Amino acid sequence: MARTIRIQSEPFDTAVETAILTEGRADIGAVVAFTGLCRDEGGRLAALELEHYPGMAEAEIDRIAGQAESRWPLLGLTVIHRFGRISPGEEIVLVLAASAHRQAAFEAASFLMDYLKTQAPFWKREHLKDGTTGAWVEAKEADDRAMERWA
Amino acid sequence: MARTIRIQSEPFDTAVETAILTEGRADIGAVVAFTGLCRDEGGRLAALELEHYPGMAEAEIDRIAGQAESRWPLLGLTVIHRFGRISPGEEIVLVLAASAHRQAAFEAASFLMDYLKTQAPFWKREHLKDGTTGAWVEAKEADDRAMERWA
Amino acid sequence: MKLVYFAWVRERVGKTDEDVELPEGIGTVADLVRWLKGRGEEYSYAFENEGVVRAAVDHVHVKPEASIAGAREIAFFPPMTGG
Amino acid sequence: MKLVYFAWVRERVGKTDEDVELPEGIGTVADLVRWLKGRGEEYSYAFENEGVVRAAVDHVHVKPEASIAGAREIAFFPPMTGG
Repeated sequence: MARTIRIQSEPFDTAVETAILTEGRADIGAVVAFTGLCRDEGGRLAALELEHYPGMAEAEIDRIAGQAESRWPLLGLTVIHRFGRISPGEEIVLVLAASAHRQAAFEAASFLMDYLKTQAPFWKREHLKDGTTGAWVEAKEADDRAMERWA
Repeated sequence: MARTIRIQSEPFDTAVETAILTEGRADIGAVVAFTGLCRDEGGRLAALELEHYPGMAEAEIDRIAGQAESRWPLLGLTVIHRFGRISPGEEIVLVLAASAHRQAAFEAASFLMDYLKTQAPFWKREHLKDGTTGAWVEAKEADDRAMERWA
Repeated sequence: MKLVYFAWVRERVGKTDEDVELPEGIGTVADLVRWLKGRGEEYSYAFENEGVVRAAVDHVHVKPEASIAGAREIAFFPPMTGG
Repeated sequence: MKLVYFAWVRERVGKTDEDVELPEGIGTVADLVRWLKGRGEEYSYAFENEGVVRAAVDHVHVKPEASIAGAREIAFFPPMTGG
């Protein structure tokens, strides 16, 4: 199965990544693309800064991707997670899941996002519009609960 | 809320549709894009032909979109459904759901697909590789059950 | 009143649409189907299993017991297979 | 043994990483945290709420009771907020 995992500071191109996953194939019936974007939190934020643990981030996402592949009949999986300074409106994360049928693609993409939120070694901190450095974003209990759905 | 609904024979460009939905905004944190593609069913199919009920197709999808907007806090919704002859590997349907958070975007896109499958007036027939016209695709009980999840 | 047909219902009836003058006493979709089935083999074939064919009155899905009073366009079609 | 720190754990400790020589008897992640807290205020501040700080041994998430025998790199960080 085509599995692509990348951690990068540069933006990604969802159309290119989707084409790589589907080109020349006629067995894929469903592709779910999840894109996570940086919000400005009502005008409060100038940027989010994403710190990550190089090496472990790739290993952990690879492990989560392997779990998704063993749970659903996937035909392709792409996870790209950015790090560094990201402005409101910019993309942070992309998950692509391809399958013959929609249910597997939807569930795998949702599962991957819940795990990325709570298990992948990334940390966000806020940079405020007034030029100051804001707080580290706190982990949300709702994200832990979302992950527990899959246990 | 930005709501786009189109029934067309031409292909669509997911990147363009996504840009229209998100451009210049900083309140969207999650975009889920579902793409449904024509499969060749193990090499058996030359094409799918999609017949639709003009007028009702738009009205019904608009009604379903309205339901999705009242159930989830969406910031944008796009549904494009093609008709006519579609070859394996080509796109049939696109659903884009944008929201501040991922759960609403995932659920709304999944809901819309379940409803499109069972409630939107489209009918698929197979064209076989041997040049003959195959059968009309039969509705699946699994799709009805998937829709009942949302009742 | 305009009747429209789709997919294999259209193929069995042998036309995409038609205008009909209904006799007195046809009040519901079920009444209309019963009347159509008396018009010829192509109709009795199309509606041979009444539980399968779906109907819409003026672009809205309806049940067999729905009234057709005042309807402009009534459509008959198989279960949908879009998406 | 290499220790690495991320996010506010890194800021509180005041360094991104360091190499340490552990004394005898440090067998688990919890032992290591206890030993670090004795090394200075910056460590006791970083680990003031031990239930919050997460650990990974050689890139794998572990619990406090996990063994650190043979580990090359041990990381400490706050709960993850990726995605």
